[in-house]
Amino acid sequence: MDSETVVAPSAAGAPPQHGHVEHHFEDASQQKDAATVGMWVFLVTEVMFFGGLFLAYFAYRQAYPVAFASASNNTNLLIGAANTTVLICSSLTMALAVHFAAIGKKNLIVLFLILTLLLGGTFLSVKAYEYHDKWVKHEVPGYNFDCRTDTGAPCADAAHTPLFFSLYFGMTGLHAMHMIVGVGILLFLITQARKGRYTPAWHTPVELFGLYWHFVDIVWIFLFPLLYLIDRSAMPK
Amino acid sequence: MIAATPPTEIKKNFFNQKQGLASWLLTYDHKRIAILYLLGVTFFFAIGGIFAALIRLELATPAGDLVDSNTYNKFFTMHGIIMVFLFLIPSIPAVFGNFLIPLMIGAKDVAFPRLNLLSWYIYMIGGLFIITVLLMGGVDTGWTFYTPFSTSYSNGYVVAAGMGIFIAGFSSILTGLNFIVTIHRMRAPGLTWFRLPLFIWAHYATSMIQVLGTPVIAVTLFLLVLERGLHIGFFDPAYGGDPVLFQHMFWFYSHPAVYIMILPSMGVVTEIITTFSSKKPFGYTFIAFSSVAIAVFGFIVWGHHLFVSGQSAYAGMVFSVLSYIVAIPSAIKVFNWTATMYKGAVRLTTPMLYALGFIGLFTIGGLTGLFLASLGMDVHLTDTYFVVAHFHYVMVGGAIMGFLGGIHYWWPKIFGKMYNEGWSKISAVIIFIGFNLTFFPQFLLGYMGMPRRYHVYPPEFQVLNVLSSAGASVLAIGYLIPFCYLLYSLKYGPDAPPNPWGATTLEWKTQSPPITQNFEVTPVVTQEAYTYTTEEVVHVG
Amino acid sequence: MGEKSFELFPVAASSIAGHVDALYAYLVLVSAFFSLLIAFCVVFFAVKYRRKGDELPKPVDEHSIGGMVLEIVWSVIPLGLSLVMFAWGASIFFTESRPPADSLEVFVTGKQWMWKIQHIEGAREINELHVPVNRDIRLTLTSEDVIHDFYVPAFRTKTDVLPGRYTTEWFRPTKIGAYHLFCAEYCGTKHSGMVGTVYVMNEADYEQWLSKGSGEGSMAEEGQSLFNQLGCGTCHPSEINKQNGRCPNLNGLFGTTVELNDGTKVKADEAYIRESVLYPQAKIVAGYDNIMPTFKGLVTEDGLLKLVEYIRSLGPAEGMPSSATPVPTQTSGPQPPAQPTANSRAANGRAGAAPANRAAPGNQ
Amino acid sequence: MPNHEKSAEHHVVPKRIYFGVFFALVVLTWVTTYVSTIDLGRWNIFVALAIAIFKASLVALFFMHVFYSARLTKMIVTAAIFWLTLLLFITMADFWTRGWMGVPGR
Repeated sequence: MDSETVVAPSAAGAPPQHGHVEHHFEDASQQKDAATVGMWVFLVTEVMFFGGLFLAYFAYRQAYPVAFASASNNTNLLIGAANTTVLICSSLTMALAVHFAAIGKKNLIVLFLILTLLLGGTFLSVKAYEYHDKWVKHEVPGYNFDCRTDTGAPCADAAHTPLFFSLYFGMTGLHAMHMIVGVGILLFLITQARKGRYTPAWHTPVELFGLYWHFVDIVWIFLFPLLYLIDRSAMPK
Repeated sequence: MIAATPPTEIKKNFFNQKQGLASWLLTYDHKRIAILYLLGVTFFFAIGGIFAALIRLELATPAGDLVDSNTYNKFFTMHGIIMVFLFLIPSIPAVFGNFLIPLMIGAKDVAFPRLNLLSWYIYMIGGLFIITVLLMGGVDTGWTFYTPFSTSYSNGYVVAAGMGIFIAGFSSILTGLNFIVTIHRMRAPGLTWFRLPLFIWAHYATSMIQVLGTPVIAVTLFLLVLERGLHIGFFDPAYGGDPVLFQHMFWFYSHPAVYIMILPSMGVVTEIITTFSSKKPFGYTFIAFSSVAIAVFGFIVWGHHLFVSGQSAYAGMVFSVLSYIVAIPSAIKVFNWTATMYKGAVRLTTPMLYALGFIGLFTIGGLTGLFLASLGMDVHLTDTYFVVAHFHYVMVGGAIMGFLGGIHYWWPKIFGKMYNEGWSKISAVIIFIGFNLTFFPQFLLGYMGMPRRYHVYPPEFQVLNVLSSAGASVLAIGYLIPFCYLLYSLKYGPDAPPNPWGATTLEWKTQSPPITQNFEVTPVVTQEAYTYTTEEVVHVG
Repeated sequence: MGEKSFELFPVAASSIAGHVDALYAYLVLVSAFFSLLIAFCVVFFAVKYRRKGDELPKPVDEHSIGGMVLEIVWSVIPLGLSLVMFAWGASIFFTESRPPADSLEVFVTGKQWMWKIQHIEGAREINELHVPVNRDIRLTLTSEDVIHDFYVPAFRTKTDVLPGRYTTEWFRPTKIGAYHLFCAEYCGTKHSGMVGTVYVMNEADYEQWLSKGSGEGSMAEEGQSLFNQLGCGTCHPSEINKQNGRCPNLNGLFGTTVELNDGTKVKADEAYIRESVLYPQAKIVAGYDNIMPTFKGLVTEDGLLKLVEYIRSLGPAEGMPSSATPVPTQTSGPQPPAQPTANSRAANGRAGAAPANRAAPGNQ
Repeated sequence: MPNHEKSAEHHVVPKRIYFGVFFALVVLTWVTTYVSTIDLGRWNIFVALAIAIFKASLVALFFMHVFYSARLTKMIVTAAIFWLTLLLFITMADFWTRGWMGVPGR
């Protein structure tokens, strides 16, 4: 179902024999260039994939601003902001892992990949807590859905709030699935890095995975304001 | 009629360099993967064709006397899904693109051979889903899956069909990604962008659409499946969801998808016309850039499918004028092909017949598109048989004529055998006549007002429908003949020389069929494409 | 329509049909010209420049035969011709999009697989639409389930019928007769059975048909009784200009601009009334509290149209004067509608004539 | 193979740039969170999106090295943004202009 499951082989995919140039490439530089361009083109498809969801979000927000504002108020601002920070930290550790791969510090690659893994895991755990919270509060569309404010009153324009929560789960769910795939690839990279497979001359998998991880971060950078922040203040209290 | 090289000892080629089923199913060779795709698309074309035959059979009479309405609806839905997603979209890119792009750019393979094989498996898994749906009882939404019918009212296997298309979509994305990287990074020394064959330009443009558009249909179907499977609402009017939003998202991909089908075909036709006119294509840069222009403009016209659907009238106006702008690059191509023949040395071989047939049918298909882009006209014509006729002229008259032209043009290169020119010319003519007989009456039906997807229709439409059904049977015969003589040629056909047509592109500079590595020595390109010299002249046609 | 078994061109029976046919003629001419031009060139070149022997053609210098000029010519001429198509089509479309002010109102509800039609005076029909000739007819359409499309080929017009929304279609029939009505948007199993007949009658026949009509009262009257039945009047004051402080006064509302409590303004049109009944919290009028309960599930689409019509009848004078249209008052009683003059196919799906449709207004 | 233009992939970005970007991202996250509690009326969404776009640009340019990358990479990124804009804006043009005509459904 998720696109990465399909493409993971390419992400992790560069040559199995490390630094070896495959038969159909002229040289290592061509091989690395091809892998990098391939990864970027793949990220373009990801942009368009999430683009469809963003489109649905904007269209319905335009149509039902009251419902979106009131439903958005039911998300936990503090948790959202904290989790955003966690993800930004993981982006930093990932960038540093790539950095140390490029200058050949084996132990530091492993360290920062593990840190990235832990931060990603933290993000996912918090997300799971939020989902559970929504389930308990009957905020899952289609399953005893009932949007209520903190005071127990029905949300404003409650009839249209399922659209917001459908999009909330659709967007964050797809994002989380990308994270889960990322965590899987991270585990693989860590075992490889421990064996010292990545050298300044050849560390394409780490580099390409970094692109993927940062992309997932960028998606969240947009999801956070759209789902948690917008029109929070505009709600009549 | 063929001055083939005298038979010598069996040469090494990509067929015989490795043997056994496993060597095929685990191959990373782009040429073998192309042949795997050829088997796949031919299989699905046959299935889709059977449904087409059943549809035309039912419509021979105004009453619903062959099957009931529910079954009929499943027929046209399965016909549409299989033909669009499992035949037309992969057909030329995955078969000829795969086989020829590395050969034409002097590379040993595509950039990501493993990914290429994976694409084929993904395609087959997606196809398997669709076949499963078929065996379980089908789906009745139409290939367009409009909500809320598909999400809340259909009694077919919408989730499984949606999943099948979703999966097959990733095959298309990966193929496009592979080609883009290959064309950017794998060209032979000296092969600059403006020395590339126009086939490559067409495939580059196609790949852009595959990469940029397909993810949007994927996410749209993903939401559709979630809504139907988990009852959470994205498009459901009960929650205030907007069915028109679904249509926007659907057509954002599905309109450019038409160009996924037709652009590669245009690439094939360009190659054929230049070869059989023995002349450089007229306006190389215009043909090249018009491919890219079609790919870009193709993305901003989708709203012309929504003129009567509740879209705002102002949006409709913008989409209408943009639709006319995308017509111009297509017109440029047609004029340039025609001008290529001017003062050429024209040989009416079978591929050339298909290419000329393509020009005729695509011209009609494109011009009738102008009718549908005109707002006031479209209000009357949309959702009628006029639309059905129009897109069959483009997709069958265009894409399939290009596919068949390509088969006949590159058959000697792919399989190293020559086929029977007499039979192939007869079948080309039969297909052309049968096609027009099938689909031209549908233009008239459409203007008369016969809506599409009608199982039962008023009796005054019968005469034209009978004509159309009769044409379909001629067309079916036309499609069956090539099966026979092409298969025959595999065993009994004379061996093909490396360059039977006197063509100039790189794939003809290696043996037929090529060796696994494509070229003994990586070719170095020193001149523009399509420089015809006398040593290339071969006595054929 | 049915007498002839074979025809090649549809009858033109509306004021717009002639314009559409003229545009069609232009498009056919342009297409035929270019198709024949290309076909001629292809065949002519194929014969004239047939390859003889091994001679290769001399390379043609594109510049010497004005390659660039040619490219520009064959880009610009088609572009010009197409922009004419665009402008012509757009002007027809905008005419089709703006119903004339004094149109006769008809309300259409599509459901799988039938058309339910209500006339403003109260007559109701299924899969049939009776209209007078040479009057502008404005349809307001909605669907109870999936997307349908109201298509009358003889009028050259169609519009999608969407669930949860109103769409509009108008035409002015110019020729007396019976014409096909098709559902043009695929809507499920019996899509091809969702057909009917539009009867265009002269004014006298039409009034006679109306007088034999089966309606209880006008749509506005039925809307009013539904309004009272649902208890709307207990809060929304019914006397003009009276305010009770809890609910907005609906007199003189229709067509005006309403200010909402978040400061935005919205026009009180059909869609607004519909939304306010079903989703009262979505738009709250400035100065009022969010106290109205939803009537979703309590009112059918037919009933909603009646409520809308009732509120429209309370509307300001500049609104649609449809309710002021001079039409004879309805006689009540379950009489069959005018005898069909159509052939048997028109009866396809005509499961219940008007009497069968005499459900209680609104809720059922 | 003509295009072995030495892409700047081997360019090693100094660590302080990473830390600077990181610091900016964290600060902006809390700024946008704080701003969301102030009612700016219709500007709420624009401010939030402007900050998000700025943050995303930082990630793309420095963490993802687009700033130091080959022209082709920049073109690909531009194409993604361009097509996303097409999808969002052209579709929204429909939603924005509905009701302009004052005729339901037009």
